[in-house]
Amino acid sequence: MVTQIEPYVMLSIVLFVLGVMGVLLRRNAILIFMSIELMLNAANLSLVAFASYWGQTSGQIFVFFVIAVAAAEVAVGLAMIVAIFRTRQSINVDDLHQMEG
Amino acid sequence: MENLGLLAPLVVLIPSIGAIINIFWGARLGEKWVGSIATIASALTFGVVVLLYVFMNYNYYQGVNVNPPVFESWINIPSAGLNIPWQQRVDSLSVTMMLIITGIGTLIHVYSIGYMHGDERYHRYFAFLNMFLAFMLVLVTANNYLVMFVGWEGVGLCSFLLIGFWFDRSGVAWRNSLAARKAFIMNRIGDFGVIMSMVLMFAVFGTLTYYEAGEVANPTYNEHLVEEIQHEAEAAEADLATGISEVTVGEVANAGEHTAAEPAPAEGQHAAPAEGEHETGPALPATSNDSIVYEDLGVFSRAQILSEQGGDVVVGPFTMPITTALTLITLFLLLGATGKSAQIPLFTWLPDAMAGPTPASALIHAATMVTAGVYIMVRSNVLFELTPTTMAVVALVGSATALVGGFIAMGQWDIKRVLAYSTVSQLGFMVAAVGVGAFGAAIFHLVTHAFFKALLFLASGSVIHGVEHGHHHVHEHGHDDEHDDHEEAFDPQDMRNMGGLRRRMPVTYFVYLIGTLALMGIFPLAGFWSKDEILADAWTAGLQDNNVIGYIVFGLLLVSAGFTAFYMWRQIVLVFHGKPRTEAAGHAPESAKMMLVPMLVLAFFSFFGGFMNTPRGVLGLEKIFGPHELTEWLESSVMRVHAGEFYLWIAILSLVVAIGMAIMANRIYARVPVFNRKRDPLEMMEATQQMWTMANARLYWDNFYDRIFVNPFRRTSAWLATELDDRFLHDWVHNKVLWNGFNAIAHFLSRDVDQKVVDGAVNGAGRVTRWGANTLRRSQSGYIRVYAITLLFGVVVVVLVLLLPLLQRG
Amino acid sequence: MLYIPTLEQLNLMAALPAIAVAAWACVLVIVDLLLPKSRKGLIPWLAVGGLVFALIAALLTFSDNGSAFLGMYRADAFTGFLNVVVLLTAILSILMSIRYVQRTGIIRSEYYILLMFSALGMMLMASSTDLVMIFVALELLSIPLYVLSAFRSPDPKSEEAGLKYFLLGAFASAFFVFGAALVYGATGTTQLELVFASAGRVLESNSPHLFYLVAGAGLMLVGLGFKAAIAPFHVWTPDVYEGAPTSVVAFMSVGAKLGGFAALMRIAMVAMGGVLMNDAEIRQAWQGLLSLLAALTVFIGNLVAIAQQNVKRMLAYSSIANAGYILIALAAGATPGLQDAAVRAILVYLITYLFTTLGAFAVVIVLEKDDGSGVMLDDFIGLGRSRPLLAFMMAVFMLSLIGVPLTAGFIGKLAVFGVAVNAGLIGLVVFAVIMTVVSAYYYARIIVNMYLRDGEGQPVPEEGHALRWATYICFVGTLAVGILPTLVTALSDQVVLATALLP
Amino acid sequence: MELTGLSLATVVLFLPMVGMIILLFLREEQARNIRLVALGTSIVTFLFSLVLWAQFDPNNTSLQFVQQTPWIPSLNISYYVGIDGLSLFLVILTTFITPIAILISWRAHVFEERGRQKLYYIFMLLLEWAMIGVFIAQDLILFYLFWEVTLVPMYFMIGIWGSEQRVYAAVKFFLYTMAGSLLMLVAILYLGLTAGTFAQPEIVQMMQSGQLVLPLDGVFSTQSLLFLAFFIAFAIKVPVWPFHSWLPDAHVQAPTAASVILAAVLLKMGSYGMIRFNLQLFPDASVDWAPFVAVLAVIGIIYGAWVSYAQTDMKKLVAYTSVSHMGFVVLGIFAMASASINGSILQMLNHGISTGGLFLIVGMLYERRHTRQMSAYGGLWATAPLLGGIALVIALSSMGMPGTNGFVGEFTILLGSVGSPLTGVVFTLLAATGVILAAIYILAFFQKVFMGEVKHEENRSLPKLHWTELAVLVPIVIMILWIGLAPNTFIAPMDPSVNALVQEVQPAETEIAQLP
Repeated sequence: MVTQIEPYVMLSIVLFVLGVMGVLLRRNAILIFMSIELMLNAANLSLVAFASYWGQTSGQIFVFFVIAVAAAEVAVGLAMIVAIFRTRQSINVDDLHQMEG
Repeated sequence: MENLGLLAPLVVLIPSIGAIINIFWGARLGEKWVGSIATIASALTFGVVVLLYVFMNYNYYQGVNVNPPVFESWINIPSAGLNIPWQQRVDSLSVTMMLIITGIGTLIHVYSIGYMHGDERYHRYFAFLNMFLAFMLVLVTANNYLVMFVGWEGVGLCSFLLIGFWFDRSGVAWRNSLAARKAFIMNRIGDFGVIMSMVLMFAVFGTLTYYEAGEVANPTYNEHLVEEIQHEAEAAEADLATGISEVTVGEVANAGEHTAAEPAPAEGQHAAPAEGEHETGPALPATSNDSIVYEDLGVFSRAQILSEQGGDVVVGPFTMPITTALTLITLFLLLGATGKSAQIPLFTWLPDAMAGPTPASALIHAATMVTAGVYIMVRSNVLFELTPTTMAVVALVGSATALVGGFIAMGQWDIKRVLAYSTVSQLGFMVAAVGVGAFGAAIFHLVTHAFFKALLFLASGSVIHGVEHGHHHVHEHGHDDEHDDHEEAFDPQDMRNMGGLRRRMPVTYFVYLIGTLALMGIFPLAGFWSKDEILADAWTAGLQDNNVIGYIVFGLLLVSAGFTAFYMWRQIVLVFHGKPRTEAAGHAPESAKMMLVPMLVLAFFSFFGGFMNTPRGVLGLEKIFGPHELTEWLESSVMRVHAGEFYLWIAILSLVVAIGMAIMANRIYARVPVFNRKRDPLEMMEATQQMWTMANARLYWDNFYDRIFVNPFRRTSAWLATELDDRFLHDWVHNKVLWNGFNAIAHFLSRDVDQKVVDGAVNGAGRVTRWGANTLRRSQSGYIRVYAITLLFGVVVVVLVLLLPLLQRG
Repeated sequence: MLYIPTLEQLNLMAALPAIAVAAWACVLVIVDLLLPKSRKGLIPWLAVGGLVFALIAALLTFSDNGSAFLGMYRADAFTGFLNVVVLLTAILSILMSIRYVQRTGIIRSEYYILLMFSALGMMLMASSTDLVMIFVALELLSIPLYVLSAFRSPDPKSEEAGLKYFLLGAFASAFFVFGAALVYGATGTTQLELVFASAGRVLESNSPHLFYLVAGAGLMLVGLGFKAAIAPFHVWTPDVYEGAPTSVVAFMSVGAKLGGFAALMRIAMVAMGGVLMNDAEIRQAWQGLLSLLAALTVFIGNLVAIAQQNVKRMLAYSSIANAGYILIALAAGATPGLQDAAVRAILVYLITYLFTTLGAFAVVIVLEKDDGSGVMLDDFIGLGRSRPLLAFMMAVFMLSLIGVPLTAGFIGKLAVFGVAVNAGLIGLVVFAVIMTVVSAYYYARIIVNMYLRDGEGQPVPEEGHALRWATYICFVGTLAVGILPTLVTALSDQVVLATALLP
Repeated sequence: MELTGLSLATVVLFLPMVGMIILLFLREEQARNIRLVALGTSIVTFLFSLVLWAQFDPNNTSLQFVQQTPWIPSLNISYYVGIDGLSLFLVILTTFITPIAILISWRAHVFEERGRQKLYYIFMLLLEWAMIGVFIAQDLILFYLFWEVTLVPMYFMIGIWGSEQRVYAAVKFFLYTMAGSLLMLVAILYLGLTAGTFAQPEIVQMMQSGQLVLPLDGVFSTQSLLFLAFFIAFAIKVPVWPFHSWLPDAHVQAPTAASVILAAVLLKMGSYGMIRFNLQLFPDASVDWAPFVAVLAVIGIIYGAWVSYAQTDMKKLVAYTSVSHMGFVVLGIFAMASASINGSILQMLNHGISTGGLFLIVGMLYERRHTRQMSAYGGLWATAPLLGGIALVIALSSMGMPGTNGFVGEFTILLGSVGSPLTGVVFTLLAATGVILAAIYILAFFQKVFMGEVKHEENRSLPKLHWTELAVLVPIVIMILWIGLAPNTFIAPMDPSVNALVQEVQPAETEIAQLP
């Protein structure tokens, strides 16, 4: 049982921020997507830690759902990235600015 | 017979019907019918007025209020205490005015049938003329200021319509319609004064009615009336009614026989009504207003009561002494009168108004409408008497106008224009009379002036008519080829184109001469008596009340009288004496009978009209005509009227001045048989040249107005419209600032902020991050990342705002 | 110990509409496989049939009060109302899509099935009372929409829209999850009612729990605000609206917003309710934040819309602006005693928004050419002549968006402004009203083009019956709600969200 | 009417709707039937409104023909209509002007070019419906509803059938009014929610009984702000200077019938609103703001008249005269004396009739010559005597000639304002100069168009007045003379209501100097 929760939270925040920065700085769609996964996992980490802190399972159940949903997202996301790569021969998100204004 | 007063609504109704018939069906009826209908309407009205006059005698000169059988109330706002009925007041003042209006009106109708013959809008002319009568009668019969104002503006409208009657006559169309418009606008300035006067009056007194039912205008008058009636009822038992049906304007004097001081003369017609109706007739009028409560009194009695009490009145947010309020009211009323009666500063419209048909000028712009201002001041005599300040202003305005009008008239070439300025001048006499408190003299002069000025205008119309016909005659016979050249320039009203008409138009000459002499004030014609009374009253005012204004007025009026004689004789000489200066004048025919008869009737009255108010002590004339008949007849309705003194020296002085000036004019103009057609002898003399130029240029009065008022008004108007409203408010404030600014912000936000600023923020934030993460090379921002950082920015804001209170708490 | 709940405990009947949609969507997946190619045209109608069934079920169970799935799913008037709205949206969207997806060549049966799943996600957003459920519902709502946005592949715009939406959506979801984790950490529960109940304890304890709770709520607000297109989380909207197939945009503009706000209301009124009611400072901060976001959203949405030439994009900004108006009511809901009034106002606003926006998009769909062009402002010129009825309906939709009385939009604005005025947010309302005048300008431009500008209208392809009737329904709905608002308020007045929790 | 459970007011309100629905089922090609249905509907509405007048009890100062049924019960908003002396004649004005506007449209040239008659007449009836609604609505929200709805048909009528710059004018009209009215909506919401009801009479009652207190201590206090929110909305509509910028555009660009309705009725909605809402709901704030408003009104009177003199475009000229005339109305309202408010209401009718008439005249000239420039005319009184004569009567009424309607209104306004402690002699004096200025611009107009020589040959053979044109002008002339000569017909029913209003607003402050 976790009694000292703050370190876990700090860690997950650090991971989360790293993920955010990845999203902001990366140009490759796949890497951006991976950064998002990192953010999700940061959340997962804190969920698990909190579940342990409260001595419950609902947090862990949450984590399962997050993982499952992330998998679904991966499926959709990768399919989309592949489709775009087919039309543009690039998965650089900076090339995606056909619409503006 | 005591119910004759109920006929009063007819005097408005009959001419209205005439006007309506002619407006709607006149075009189909043909000249004969149109002229007859209008004239009959006018004559019928005159008949009704005569009946009203009879009624006055039966009613012991006691005024009555008449309500129309239907349609009684006009404006009635109970919660504001405003109740304006369509009520008429039949009393000696209004009956006097009505007699003048309908009497002269009928004559002018007859004259017009001949004068307007062949005009394409014949029916319109007569409709307007009838309409004018209706409105003028509304004006004089009204029993409150507001109904009076209906007539007041109505006659202004008719004046507008008749001045602009030839609004499309080729060549002068614009000038004519401009003159009409000018007249209306000038009058409107006066009307503004009347409106202000009325609203103030209502705010101070709470009513606009002259006299409520049962109220007497002049209590002192009635007191001796009562005694007298009793006295006479005993004395004149055997006398039967005789001469009533013969009563005409000229014999007004006969009906007013009631002065206690004088023994009743033999005829004693006055007794007839008294005798017949005494027992069964109406109870004698109340002899004073004491028993009536304040709320049931008219505006004049209320003014007297309030003014006796003194103290302050509350008008809206202001509190002022009653005299101040009264002064304001009367000054505004004076403004109205100056508009309608063509006084300084609003007189410049009247000369221009001569653009209308001459008979209309005679009726409207000489005899009746222009005297409305004098009428209303006499009607309001109680108010004016209570405010010395206004009285002084009135006197000065009147005498100055008399002087200015007379002066300008000396330098005019246009026959009608001379008469127009003469009218201005004579109206000045009347106004000055009001100013010195000579209300009776003002009305006296109003009446006599109506006779001789109408006569002069009609005669001048006859002259113009003749010259025009002569011109056509010449043109048809085509004497020489030059005619085509000056065809356009020929002006039948220009006195330089006349001369020698005495022989061609003898009747016209005769009546013109009578009119002229009357206007000059030559004994014993009408003008002499009325003008003399004004002068005498002015002198009396100065003498008795130690009022310096009286002397000033006297002096100015005396000079004006001299001017009058000068310009009138100049006109006689230029028009009728000497030899014809143009072929047109040489071929001018005498006018038709239709036109001559009315002139002769007027000539009669111009000659004898003065005897209706003969002063005492002049060759015993008062024994024949009765002394101060008009004044005493007016006494029943005009509280402040009083019989004037007669000063022999003043009469002689004014006669000398008039005759002297006439002789001088004769010397100047008759000595030069055929003078230069373009220039006046005075203009050619060094000494008088400047003066003449001034007079000819009308003292530059119109130019002055153009420069001070008209042009600035136009310019401001244009500036307001184009610069302020259009360029500034419409284009700049609205289109530029609001509209474009709005669009600009939208585009700025859309293109610059939403993209570039966010971009810039991203770049800035990116720079920080890059520095931290040492990833400088990836500086290009892509759009998804722009969006992501915006999102992140939002997250930071959200979390910070939410956590702020917690952080503060520590 | 293994706990297996009985069927009675699951209380499936309470969740009948949602279950019906879910089951029917699964069935359709199979049916789609079995149907021959020539008969695939049946799929949309089958989908509509299922949704209509669910709609009837939702209406019948409207006033039921109960919970299913052990308290994870709550069936109350709130749920019922939103179910009706979602199902109406889905039905209308499908009707609008049928012809459109055929002629633009994006016909694939999955289209309708995805749409149904997304609708299911929206319904669950409204009914979930557990953070886990909300998250799942959120993803169930979003993922089909990501796919649908890119459905016109290989059209680069559509693909770009899909990827943008996907990446940013996932990014936002991550915030939501992290927020949910923090809330869970603060309270030890994911059940919203229990979060509400633990407010007192959290406030009293001098631990960082309050931080977690408040920050978590903020992060969840971000995740849901993204879906609802609240500024500054709106950035994806214009691009996605422009690029995605119009029929999808129509569905998304209403549905996603609705889902986002549904969950937001639950979280704001229920989960955060406890804290807000008990701590004035936090409440002020919360209300201030929501007001700020509302003002920003209304401002950006309306002002930027002016500069748009593309009507889809303009409607995108309009949808942002509308999110702002709803947010005003949500901000007002932070005032004690006004929670339910705010919720009702939002619900009324949502239904007025549904008819108006779907109607406007329906007209855009009619005008859109097969290659996706034909949606610029100038393409509306002359519509009043070439298609008078269509133009008239579009005019009514625009007037409704402006908020002219007798149209639904007025009732919505009235409700929202009313509750905000009641809450004392006068300044915000005045600002929003000024922005409404601004909005009149760009909405009126469409009317101007349709009626007032000279020019011959372009030939407009004949829309199918389904689309026409969908437009009619929206039109009638817009006017009916505008004239007889009781139709809606009778339902919305039954909604009790926050006060139900009070002792 | 009791049998059906509908009050007569409701019947009058919804009659135009009936016509609208019939029109919806007619086809565009049935132009004749469309016109007949529209005219018939409006005439029937007019007749019913006369029944309204006949059954109106002038001594009853409270609302009559009341109908109240809940509309949005959750917010206490109801369909609440009723008529009192303040609104009776505005309803009748609306129903009187609409048939005229419809009839004058029958032969309008613009349809040959732009068509869509059916839509036009539908908008016409919709407009009538909304205008009647504005005048009879007693619920604030209901009032707002009708208020906004009037915008829509007018917007389209200007925008579709207007002149060259119609789009600009239409949008401007729409946005200006919208901008003002939305602030009013906020105020309405605040007031209604504070009071717990949106019914205007109930709110007034609550305030009189002290149940509802709107604090007033300075410009930014509640009541003052509420007053301003309402006032600005109304001021834009009236329009009070300097909010008039939209008016000339809208008038000039609008088709004749729309100009007529705009001038005759739509502007009155603003001044009516000032009486019904500003004065009744915020009496104290009204008193405080009255001098300020009076200044604007007086500026409007002079400014409008002055600017209109410089116009060369006839419609623009008439448009600016509206600014001047409505200045009188506003001055009368905020003088808050019973004479002046009576005068203001009367002047609303007068302005509707006279300015409507002027627009009709201008429209007829435009139909004949297709130009609004005065320089294109001249001397028409000779070539078209009947038109000239009628134009003269209408012009005189517009400049306030006694005997015509214009004078009665202006005079009573001035009469009230001079005795009112809120305005007084100075304001009255300045306002009265409007009388002079009115003569200047109207006569300039009349002279330029109808007098002088005929300069253009086209003007020599102008088509005679068609019977439809005569049929619209004759009622106008009759009304001008009727109100001018017997205004009591109109004052008597409104005076008790006005008096009650004045008593509420300003008890015992306007007194005529009495004997000590």
